[in-house]
Amino acid sequence: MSTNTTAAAATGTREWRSRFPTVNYLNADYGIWSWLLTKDHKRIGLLYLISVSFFFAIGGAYAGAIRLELLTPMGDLMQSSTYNKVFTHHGIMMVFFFLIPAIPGVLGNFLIPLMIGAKDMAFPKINLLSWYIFMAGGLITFCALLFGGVDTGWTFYVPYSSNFSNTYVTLAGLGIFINGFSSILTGLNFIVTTHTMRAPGMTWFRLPLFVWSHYATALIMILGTPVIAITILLLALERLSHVGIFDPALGGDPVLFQHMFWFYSHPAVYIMILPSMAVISEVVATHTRKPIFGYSFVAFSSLAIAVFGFLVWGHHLFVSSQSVYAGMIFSMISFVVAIPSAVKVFNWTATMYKGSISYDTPMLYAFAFIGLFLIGGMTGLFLAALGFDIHVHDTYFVVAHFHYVMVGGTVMGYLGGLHNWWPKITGRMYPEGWARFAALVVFVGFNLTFFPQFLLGYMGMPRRYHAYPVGEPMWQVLHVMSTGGATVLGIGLLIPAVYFIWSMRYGRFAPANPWPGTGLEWRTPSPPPTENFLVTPVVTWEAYEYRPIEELQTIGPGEPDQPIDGQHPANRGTETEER
Amino acid sequence: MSEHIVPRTTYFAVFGALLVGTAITVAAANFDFGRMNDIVAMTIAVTKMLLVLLFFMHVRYSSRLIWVIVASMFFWLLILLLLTLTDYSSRDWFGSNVGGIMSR
Amino acid sequence: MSTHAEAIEHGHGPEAAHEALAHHFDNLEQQREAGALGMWVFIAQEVMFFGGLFLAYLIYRMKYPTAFMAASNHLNWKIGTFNTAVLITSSLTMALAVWATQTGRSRKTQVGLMAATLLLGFIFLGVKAYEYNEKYVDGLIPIAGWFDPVGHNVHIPAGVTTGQYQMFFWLYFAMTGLHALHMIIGAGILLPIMWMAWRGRFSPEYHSPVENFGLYWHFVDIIWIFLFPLLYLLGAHFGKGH
Amino acid sequence: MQSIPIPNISLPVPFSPEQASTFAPHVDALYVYLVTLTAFFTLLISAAIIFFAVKYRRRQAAELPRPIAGSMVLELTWTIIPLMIAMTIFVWGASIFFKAYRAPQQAMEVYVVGKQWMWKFQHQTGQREINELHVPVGARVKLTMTTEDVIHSFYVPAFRIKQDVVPGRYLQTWFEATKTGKFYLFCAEYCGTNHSGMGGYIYVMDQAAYQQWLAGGTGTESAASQGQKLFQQRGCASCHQVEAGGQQGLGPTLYGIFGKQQQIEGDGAVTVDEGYIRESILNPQAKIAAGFQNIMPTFQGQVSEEQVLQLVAYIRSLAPAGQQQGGAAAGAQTTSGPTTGGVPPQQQRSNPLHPSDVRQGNPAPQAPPAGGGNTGNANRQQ
Repeated sequence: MSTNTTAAAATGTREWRSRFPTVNYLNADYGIWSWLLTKDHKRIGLLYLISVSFFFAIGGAYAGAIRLELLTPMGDLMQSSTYNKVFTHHGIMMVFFFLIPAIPGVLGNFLIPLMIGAKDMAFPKINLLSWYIFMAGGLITFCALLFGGVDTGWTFYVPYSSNFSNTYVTLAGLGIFINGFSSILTGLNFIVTTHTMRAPGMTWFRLPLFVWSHYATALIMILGTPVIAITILLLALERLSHVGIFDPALGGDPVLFQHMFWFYSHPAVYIMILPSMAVISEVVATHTRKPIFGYSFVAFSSLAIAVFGFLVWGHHLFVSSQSVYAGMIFSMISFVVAIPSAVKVFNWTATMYKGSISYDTPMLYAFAFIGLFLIGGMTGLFLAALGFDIHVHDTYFVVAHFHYVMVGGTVMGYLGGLHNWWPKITGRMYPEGWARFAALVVFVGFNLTFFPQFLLGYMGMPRRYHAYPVGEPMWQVLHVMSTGGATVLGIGLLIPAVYFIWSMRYGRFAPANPWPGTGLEWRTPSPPPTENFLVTPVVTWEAYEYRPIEELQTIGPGEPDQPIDGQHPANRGTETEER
Repeated sequence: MSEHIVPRTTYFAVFGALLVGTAITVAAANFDFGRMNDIVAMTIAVTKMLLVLLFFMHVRYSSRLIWVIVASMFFWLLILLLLTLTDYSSRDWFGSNVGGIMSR
Repeated sequence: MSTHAEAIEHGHGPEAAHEALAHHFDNLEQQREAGALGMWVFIAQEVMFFGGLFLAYLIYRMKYPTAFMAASNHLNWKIGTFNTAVLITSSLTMALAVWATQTGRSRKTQVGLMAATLLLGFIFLGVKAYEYNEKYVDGLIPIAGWFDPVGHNVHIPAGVTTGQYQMFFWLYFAMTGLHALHMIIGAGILLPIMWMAWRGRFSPEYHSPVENFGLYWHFVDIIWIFLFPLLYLLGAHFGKGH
Repeated sequence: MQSIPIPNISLPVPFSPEQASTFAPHVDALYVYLVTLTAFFTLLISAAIIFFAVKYRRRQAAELPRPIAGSMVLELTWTIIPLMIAMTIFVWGASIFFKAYRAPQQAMEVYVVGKQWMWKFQHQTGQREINELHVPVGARVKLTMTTEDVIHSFYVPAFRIKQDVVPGRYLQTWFEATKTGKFYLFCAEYCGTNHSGMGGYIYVMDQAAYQQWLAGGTGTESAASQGQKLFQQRGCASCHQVEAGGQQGLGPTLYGIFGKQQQIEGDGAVTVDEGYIRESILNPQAKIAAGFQNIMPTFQGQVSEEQVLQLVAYIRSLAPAGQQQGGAAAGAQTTSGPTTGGVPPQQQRSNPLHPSDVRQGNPAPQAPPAGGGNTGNANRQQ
């Protein structure tokens, strides 16, 4: 219509406002305090988005430093004490302040009330409190890093962390301890919300699988996090009183710390991956227009992962002097816990059969997730095999394995989810072409970074090494490949950061249901009004029940979406500016 | 679901039982039952806990969901304790030294 | 468990306008249920939090049974019994306070019962402080450089190392200290609830804060029910044999 | 477990370290199995996804596929088959693990002490080494390990063995080298500043070269005789009898005590093994032999972990010939004599990782010049 951007935007806005209620959660209130004191789960989700992005950037910068150092075997970029801090900071930032809160904090907070048809979380104030606790924990830890850092590794193994390290272990531990309560409160809110706030007709088996997965995540947060909290508290007390229950001088056993640490930290891996599986279930259903194959199996596999995930922590202790028999028990259950994950992968694949598969960016990330998570999961079986683990324990094989799960799984799911719900969150479309390109770059960069590390690990390169033997040229070749891949991956991650920010101002306006999806979140305007739905929704359909688009009701006033007109959703927005 | 109001007499009865339980556990501690010491003490403590849970905390009158939560917290606590014990109790089984000797 | 569906059946009625009803709930029943469920989930979290300490206790107790028995003998079981009775009584008064709000008794009764709970809680903490001081006098504070029972004429029997002794007291202070911290936090929460009760906020329709605080207080009581035999009574018969 | 034949593969596997121990072919065989499985499933799923993505791509914007709810048969199939495959991996992995952890009765014993940031070795024959270990090919070598400070992990990729060492405990691992050569030794558990520098080499030598190497040390004493000296110096002999049939002193007679059951005060009995001896030296009050007073002072802080191991070796040697536990199969005799050339290990730098980073430090105080060991240039930073 108009060629002038501003005018076009204005026209678009006007047209958009004519179709949808003018007030949404983003423009309901203005000013910094309307954000910092908000009790709206959607705004809290955005607060999390900003803060986890910040911590992710810091963690990513440390990762870059690690990769640069390992370009050469000599350890000549930084001193070993610096390097030790760098990998510790990378781990702490990524694990505690990105991977654990990312999807639950951002997408879980934003979507769960929308998906179940509630006005908000059950405890909006506690929800806000959990963000403040998260920020307090994050900033305290960040201060510890700024003041001089921590060099214990993110695992804080005693007695190094208690009696030997003279870095800021207590302060960083305090930050992580505080952050734990954020996780607990988030989990508490998810559980209570899912139980008590569902809309009329929203039975358990009509819930989107996203909610099931987050429910399972919340179980782990509630039952696991307190154990690491007490463990870190005991470690801090041991540092303060110079003596403690893990101290061999009193007859204490350092391995007890490892038990208590991994009791949380292994299930924590499922805190990181289950929400990502939640996203993938939604994305696969939406972008194949089919109900998830074997809904109840996928739903219960989440709960099975949450329960069995608590029984396997000892597989981190196979060479730690744990009893051989305990090792056998933990090993066997570790193989069992792999099965629910495998069931999910098979079901997602089966969902695509005879589907209507789109190549939109969220689906590209779902493809990437399934493939990479499969490799990550299968190499987990390698590590759960007792005799094999003796060789690869604490080597780059482990590093590659958990990056395939954490980056290939969690980060891919997070990016896929962000793209999938970006139109809902901001009311704007992201640029599809750039997004597909970035997804490809991320995929290539990721594999180039982490696949060589499997080979390095099997060849015997231990993890957390600042330098490696000069007499092994192949090791350096693989490290150089890995660093090259990390560069590509870093660029691939910067592209979405740029276009997401760009799209908030310049992106095309998104319709209520761009893909289209069947969940309740797609039946309210984009962005949603403050209390989510203009009238309380009554659910009369099953999960993922695809119908012709005309039959998809929108909740409350406002027209249903336009019929699909053969255009790509990104071009289907109401804003019609020519670019 | 309307809430159940527990009569005052129940509270007093439970209170009495808790005091008696305390007296018994103190009395029992002065006798040496050998390996049974802990079992006796823990049985009494668990009984007292159940009284508090069921009556003071109204679990007896609560929904099934609350029962599930109470059951699962004990289940998870047992996972933590028992699976860790599998390590500590079987360290000496495999040969005399391998897998670790505790000393000091 | 009620969902919105039932909520709608129950009707919004006059109670929907209750001043204590938050905007995002349909009715007080849903709100009460969410609150109670939240408290129980929180208690589950607390169980695991203390669970870590109980685990450490269990492991070292199994490894050093004699040392733990001997060290336990330095705790005064009479004081411990007294404190147990105090805490159980405070649980009773709290249960009665919940009952008083449920049945709509006068605010004097409500506040009186809560004040009794608070007072008993402070008595417990006072006794605890006295015990801690006793340990200080005997050089049993398990901090490096402070722990010196031998220098304070505390007899350590054969077959026990001072390290193992120190381990017991480390766990004793960690467990009872964390328990006491929960009581102090509880007292801090009880005060505003008493204020609300004094203002007449609670009624048979709305008394969630009292009820949920009651759950918390009873939970703290349960922790003590376990700490008492594990820490105080462990060595009661041990002293007699020697 | 031992009755199950554990598959092995002796062909070189790409991207793997040399196979230099009896475990290595077993681990590699499992590796090949696992890689095959992973490749199969990854290709299967990827092929399915690509095939579906192409065949069922969205052709019309409004198309609406027929919903498929699921299939119990398929669900059970892809639950049970992967579970069975996973169990094969479990059994296979566990059988290798058992083999690796069942230390042989007859083996050459070496004591290992980890310390920030070096590995100290002590042969039964007295040779001491830092960051280097010389062993004969084809002999079973049992390592009894501990650490003076934090947790370390003894890792030899070519042998496919790894064992954490934990302060306050003795842990054991063993290997049988199948190839002569020089193999990396790493510390695999993060242990502080110079973690990546805490490594060295295992030299596997044929019998002749090994005997030459053993003879190469000057003035080496067996661990037991070093322990005997310590025993005298520390005045242990004033309370503990060390000869058969002598009169009981204030402490238990140590002759022939190793490996026996010892009644202790209170209830029960303990086996007198390395751990119990160590505990009795460092924490004598912990388990007092029945019938004795609690009068022995602690030697905590007065003897190093290495010296404790020497005392252990001495007490083990106090038994009628032929009954000594374990027995050093290879080269049990005390060797001393002039240097006869042979392998000149002094030329080998102990730190393979970053020659540029080697700092000249003081000689390790507890490591006098011993046979073949690198002594002075240990990469010490304290």
